[in-house]
Amino acid sequence: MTGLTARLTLSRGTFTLDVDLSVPAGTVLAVLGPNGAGKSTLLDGLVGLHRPDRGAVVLGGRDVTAVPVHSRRIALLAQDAMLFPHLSVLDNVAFAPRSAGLGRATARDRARHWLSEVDAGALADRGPAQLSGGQAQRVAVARALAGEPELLLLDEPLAALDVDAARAVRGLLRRVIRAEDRCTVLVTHDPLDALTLADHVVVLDAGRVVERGPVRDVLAAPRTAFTARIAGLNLVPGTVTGAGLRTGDGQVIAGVAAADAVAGQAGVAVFPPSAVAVFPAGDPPGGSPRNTVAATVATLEPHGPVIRLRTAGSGWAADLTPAAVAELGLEPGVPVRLAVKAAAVTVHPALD
Amino acid sequence: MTGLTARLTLSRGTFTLDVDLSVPAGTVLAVLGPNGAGKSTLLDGLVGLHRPDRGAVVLGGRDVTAVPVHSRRIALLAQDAMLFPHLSVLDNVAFAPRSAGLGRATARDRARHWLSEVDAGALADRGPAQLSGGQAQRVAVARALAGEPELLLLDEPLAALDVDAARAVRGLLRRVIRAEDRCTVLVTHDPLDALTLADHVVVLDAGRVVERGPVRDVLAAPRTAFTARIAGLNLVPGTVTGAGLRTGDGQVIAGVAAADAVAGQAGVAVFPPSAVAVFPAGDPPGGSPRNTVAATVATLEPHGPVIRLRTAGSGWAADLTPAAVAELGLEPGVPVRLAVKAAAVTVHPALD
Amino acid sequence: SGQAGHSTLTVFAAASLTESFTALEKRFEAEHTGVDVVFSFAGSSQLAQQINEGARADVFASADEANMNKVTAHLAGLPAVFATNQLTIAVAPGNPKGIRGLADLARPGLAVVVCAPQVPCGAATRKAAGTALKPVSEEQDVKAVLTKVTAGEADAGLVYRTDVRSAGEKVTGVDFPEAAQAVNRYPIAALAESAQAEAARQFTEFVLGPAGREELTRVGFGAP
Amino acid sequence: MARHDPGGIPRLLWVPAACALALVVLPVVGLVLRTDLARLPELVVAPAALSALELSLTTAAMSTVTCVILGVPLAVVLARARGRAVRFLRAVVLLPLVLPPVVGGLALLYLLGRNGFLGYALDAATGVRLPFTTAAVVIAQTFVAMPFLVVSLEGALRSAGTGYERVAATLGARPWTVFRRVTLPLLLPALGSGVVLSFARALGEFGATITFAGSLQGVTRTLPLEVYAQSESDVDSAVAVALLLVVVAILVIALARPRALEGVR
Amino acid sequence: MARHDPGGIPRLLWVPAACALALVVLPVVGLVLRTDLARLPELVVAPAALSALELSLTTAAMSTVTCVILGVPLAVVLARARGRAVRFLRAVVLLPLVLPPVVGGLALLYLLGRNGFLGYALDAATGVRLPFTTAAVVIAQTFVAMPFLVVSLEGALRSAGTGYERVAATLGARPWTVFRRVTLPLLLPALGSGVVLSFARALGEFGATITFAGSLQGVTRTLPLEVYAQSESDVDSAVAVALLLVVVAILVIALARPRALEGVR
Ligand SMILES: Nc1ncnc2c1ncn2[C@@H]1O[C@H](COP(=O)(O)OP(=O)(O)OP(=O)(O)O)[C@@H](O)[C@H]1O
Ligand SMILES: Nc1ncnc2c1ncn2[C@@H]1O[C@H](COP(=O)(O)OP(=O)(O)OP(=O)(O)O)[C@@H](O)[C@H]1O
Ligand SMILES: [Mg+2]
Ligand SMILES: [Mg+2]
Repeated sequence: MTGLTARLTLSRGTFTLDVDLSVPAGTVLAVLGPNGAGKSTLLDGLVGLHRPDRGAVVLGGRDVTAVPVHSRRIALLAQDAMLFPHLSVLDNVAFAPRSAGLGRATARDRARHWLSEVDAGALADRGPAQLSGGQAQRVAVARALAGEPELLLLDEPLAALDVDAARAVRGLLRRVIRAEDRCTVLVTHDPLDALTLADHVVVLDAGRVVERGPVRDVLAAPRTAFTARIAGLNLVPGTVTGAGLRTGDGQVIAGVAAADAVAGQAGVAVFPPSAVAVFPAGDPPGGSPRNTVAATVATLEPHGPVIRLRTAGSGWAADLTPAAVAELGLEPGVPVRLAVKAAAVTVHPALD
Repeated sequence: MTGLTARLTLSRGTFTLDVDLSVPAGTVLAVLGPNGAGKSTLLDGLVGLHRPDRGAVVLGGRDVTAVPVHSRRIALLAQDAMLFPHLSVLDNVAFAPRSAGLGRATARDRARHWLSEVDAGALADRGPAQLSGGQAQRVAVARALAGEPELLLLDEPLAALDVDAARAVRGLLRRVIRAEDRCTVLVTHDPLDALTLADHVVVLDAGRVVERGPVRDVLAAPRTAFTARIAGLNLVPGTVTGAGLRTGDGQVIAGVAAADAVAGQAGVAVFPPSAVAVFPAGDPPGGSPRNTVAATVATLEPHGPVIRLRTAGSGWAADLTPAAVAELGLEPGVPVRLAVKAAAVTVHPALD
Repeated sequence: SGQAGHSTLTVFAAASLTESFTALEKRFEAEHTGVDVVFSFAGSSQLAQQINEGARADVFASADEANMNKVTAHLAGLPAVFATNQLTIAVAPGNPKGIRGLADLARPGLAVVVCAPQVPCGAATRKAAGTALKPVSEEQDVKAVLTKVTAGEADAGLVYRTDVRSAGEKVTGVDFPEAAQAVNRYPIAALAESAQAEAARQFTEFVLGPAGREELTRVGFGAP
Repeated sequence: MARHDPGGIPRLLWVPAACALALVVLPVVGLVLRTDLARLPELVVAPAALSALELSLTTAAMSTVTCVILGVPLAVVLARARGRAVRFLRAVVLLPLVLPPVVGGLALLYLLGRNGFLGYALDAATGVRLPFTTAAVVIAQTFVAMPFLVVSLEGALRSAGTGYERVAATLGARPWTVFRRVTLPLLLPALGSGVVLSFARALGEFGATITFAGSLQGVTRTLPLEVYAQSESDVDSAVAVALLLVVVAILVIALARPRALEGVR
Repeated sequence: MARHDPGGIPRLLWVPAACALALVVLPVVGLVLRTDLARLPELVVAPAALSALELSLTTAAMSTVTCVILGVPLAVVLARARGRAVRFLRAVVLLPLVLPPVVGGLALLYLLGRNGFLGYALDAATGVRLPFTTAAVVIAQTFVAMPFLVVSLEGALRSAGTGYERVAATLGARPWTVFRRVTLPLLLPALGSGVVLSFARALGEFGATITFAGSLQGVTRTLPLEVYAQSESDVDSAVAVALLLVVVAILVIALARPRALEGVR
């Protein structure tokens, strides 16, 4: 199989990481998990900075477990930017191309390209000490990408970035990490990053995988408390249209397209359960909520301070206050009409 | 005046920071701004790590402009955790109390207290090299707080934290940064942090203040594109109740109380414009949206892919797709009825 | 014999006297109980320098008269010559190169080392051999010359008889007549500042006397 | 920690490293081979050798301590202070490094001898005369050894930068606390090297000592001076004594360089 | 950058720093005061002094280069390699530091002399004889000076840690590239110190040189040897020549230690 397959057992002091995972070529695996779960340790193990006690890392068919770090063709963007203090920003980014044997001029050209991709072209001649935190982070992203590795390991690449920069880098990553023969492992704390960038997700806790699967399945129906706290979104796959998204069975969901969603391509409509209004079955109310759908209450379960209502039919979840549940007399089997404002629905490009 | 008043002009290379600000004792000032705007440089200038070209820093009536860093009673939590590599986690946190002259045992007790406040009590005996990124960040927060300074400067204290840790530290900060005679400057990229932790906000861009004022005013009605992109929330002040919030004029807004909102105390209901549904004026629709209010369209302006509608009467903003605006025939002067689901409204404790 | 109680007699002596004076010390202390003789061995010029800079010494034994003359102001009396030394040619044991005298040293391919003209042994060499020699090295002291010969690095070196004696079987000495023109004289004198004038006088006489003669001869010094 | 070497040491470096090691080790091996090891015990227990050894160890230890007490502050000042004067002083500190030791001893004698301006004052005021005392040995050794400590520490201080010191200041640590609790601990590995360098230099000191302090058995005749004295009569036994010096030095350094000095990370 | 000192240097440190500076500077000042400066020009242009100066500068420069070429790799190996053998080697490198220079010269003679096992082989194979040549001076200086470079670099390498080297490896740099583009540049300040130390030590080298290489004007008589020879006959002129050495050394170091070596941050 091309792509990455890894089985790793390794320990740091009293902490033990025991993980197996596989990332098919051309796909992205998101890694979620609380602080100290072992996400960075996992990346260290994959790139070869930590020697596993047991296990194997197979990349593109090669067993690289015993291969030295520099010949693995794996780039690691660590949590700490660690730009070389003695090299200019440009030469930091040109480092990997140079190491791959490119000439100075070619490598610098390539570095300039990647710098402009992260909107840091103007910083090329600065020293790393002359950058702000977010600027350094962007340069570090460019440096990791410039090596054009087979496997890309990204440890919270969007931390420290402002909204605009985060959006730009997210767009960049979406473009580059799906290269034909590349696979990517992306550590993040933001479920939306997992959703928009990754195909599969594993959730780590205390060094073990506690949940895994296609991103949408895991985020829509989290099975662990941690994932539930950060996720639990309504996700509707379909095809992007000018005004939103058309599902497989022809239903149209009005929504706001994300900047990188292209009409005609696969997409996913995302909206939180808190945005779903519930009405008694019958005529749709004649207001701005453009998406209404008939459904039947399937389950009702407390979810923190609210009640999460799952429906049969649409499969959407809605969060309601206990007062609303009581007033509407909601219980399993009751037919209802669900409504979501188009402005509350974002349509992201889908990954398959 | 007690609290902080500062006027600073300083330069780093080609970058110039020119800022004046004041933070009354007992209050928190949030600093927002894109990467490279000068936020960290501002904190460096306040703490004394950067010599201003011109200007003065007055803290609690003392002019500390010429006072050495260590006697300013200003603690800085920098963007980079920078834990002392040769000291245990406990001794890192005990560093400031020890420097203030406390004995080893007392200082360690205090350090243990602060460590447990950030949920890092179990890490006390570790070395900094044995921490994960988020753990190190939490320890750095504890270290800055343990000095019990007069002015607390926090540079993105919640970056790198997972959801649970972020919530815990946010709660901790809310408790400690409002001490009687302390004032705080908080750099963040998250408007919700500004909202829940700060009284006032300044928005920096390219080294200059481009917007300033009470947090709620700025976030509700941003005047610059940058702030608008990250903010633009509906904020309704009032008193926290069991089921939501009661406004000054007796209106009740149903909502979900945040974990730290206490009934009977001041609070603010927060909901995004995208959660506000617009119906033709008349009877409220009989569904789950528990908050409905009659209003009149005041302005309609494009806001990215959606149209932001501001109303006279309630003052709420609603985001609608152009299709919805057309269908409902909305234009200034048209009476409407606005609805927001209670589950989409969060009630946060207010700061005044 | 010496006074009751203990006193320390400090003797500044040229480094080349190390072996003979150390032997003399035992005999002197046996005869003069209560006197502890301590030596400071260094180059004569260094010792002269130190005396001029206020070193507390009781006796000075120099390897040449020039250095003794530098400290005239500090002497208790006139210096007396107690030993002489003569140059000789040190060669590998058994003299494999068949060196008979100074003339042989000019043979091509022969590595010869001598002392630099600034140091006493070099001055003596100049006096005895003129400038005819083409040495591969002009050493800073005579021991360095000897070392080059014992190490086999040099085929011949001009050193003192005492040096050949102390090297034992590792070198053979070849005497040459011109050496008589450059006899090196060792003067000794008590110092004026001495707190043990009596013991200092006694030690000086001991060195000049039969015991001194015996030990000095044993290591190869000539009579004054 | 089970940290991998990230690829390890370049192969190309092993060749010059091996040459360097050979240059250092082979001569010593040759020396040992040529030494009559059977005579070693006898030479080593000779009272002269023993007393010289003891004196050498004591004085070298004392001067190393002095080097640390005086040299560490000087290194900090040179590395952290600013201005032209400092750049000039940085060069001045190198003086004893280049001064031939004998001349260095002479300089000390001119300064602290009976006729020297400081020595004269000292004598007149307290009756103390430094030259030809054990104190003189320590002074001479400190004079030649301190620059090694200062220069190596200064380089390390400069590489380390001031990041942690700045953090400490923001936590309210006054300069002395910063120095004691941050600068110094982070400097330990470099201080280890510096101490080794200056101890070794002090232990091997010859020229300045013999000039300034003389060569009095039990008072100022350290082991290198004893080696010199021995070499006058018997080179072989001098070599043997020198080897004793080497062995002792290596032992002392190996024992006195605890792991704490080897690195904090 | 207009960075503040975070509080500056603790006052308490100025006192010992000043003492240290006094210890270094005062003797030299005393020396200068006692020197007949009027005679200086005459002594300095003496052909013997000039040729010795030239020889000293050339040989010291050459041996410093050799020290760098051989010593940097050795320091890297000692700092980065693991295992017991390395811990042992770390102590072995200190040998020339403690060996009295004369004995060190003897050791070289025993190894590379006509009868030494390497010298014999060299002679037989190529007809080259090292002793009494300028090459011998360079070897002797390298032997005594290299440990200074190695020890100071090793400490710096250990303080610096391997963080950036690990990053470089993840970017695909093979060990040699890591060494050349990361380890070495980051080591520059420490290398600066190390080069100064070893250059100074080589320039002042006396004992090993005279023992191994001898002393012949223009070939092997370096300035320290010239000073020593002068001091036998005329101390004052010896001191003057020594001062010449000092001035030249300071100049060379000041000029050859570009700002690049002073720090990269
Ligand atoms: N030497 C050690 N001894 C004991 N535990 C260690 C040691 N080194 C690391 N750990 C622990 O290993 C765990 C995994 O750390 P890691 O950096 O992989 O976490 P992470 O998932 O990346 O967390 P974060 O989100 O905070 O970056 C942490 O709990 C950390 O405390
Ligand atoms: N030596 C220098 N020369 C030129 N510009 C510099 C220099 N040092 C810093 N800067 C610039 O100063 C600006 C302010 O940096 P600062 O670290 O204060 O930004 P920030 O607001 O904290 O950003 P971030 O959110 O990324 O942390 C940045 O644009 C940075 O590039
Ligand atoms: Mg991590
Ligand atoms: Mg910043």
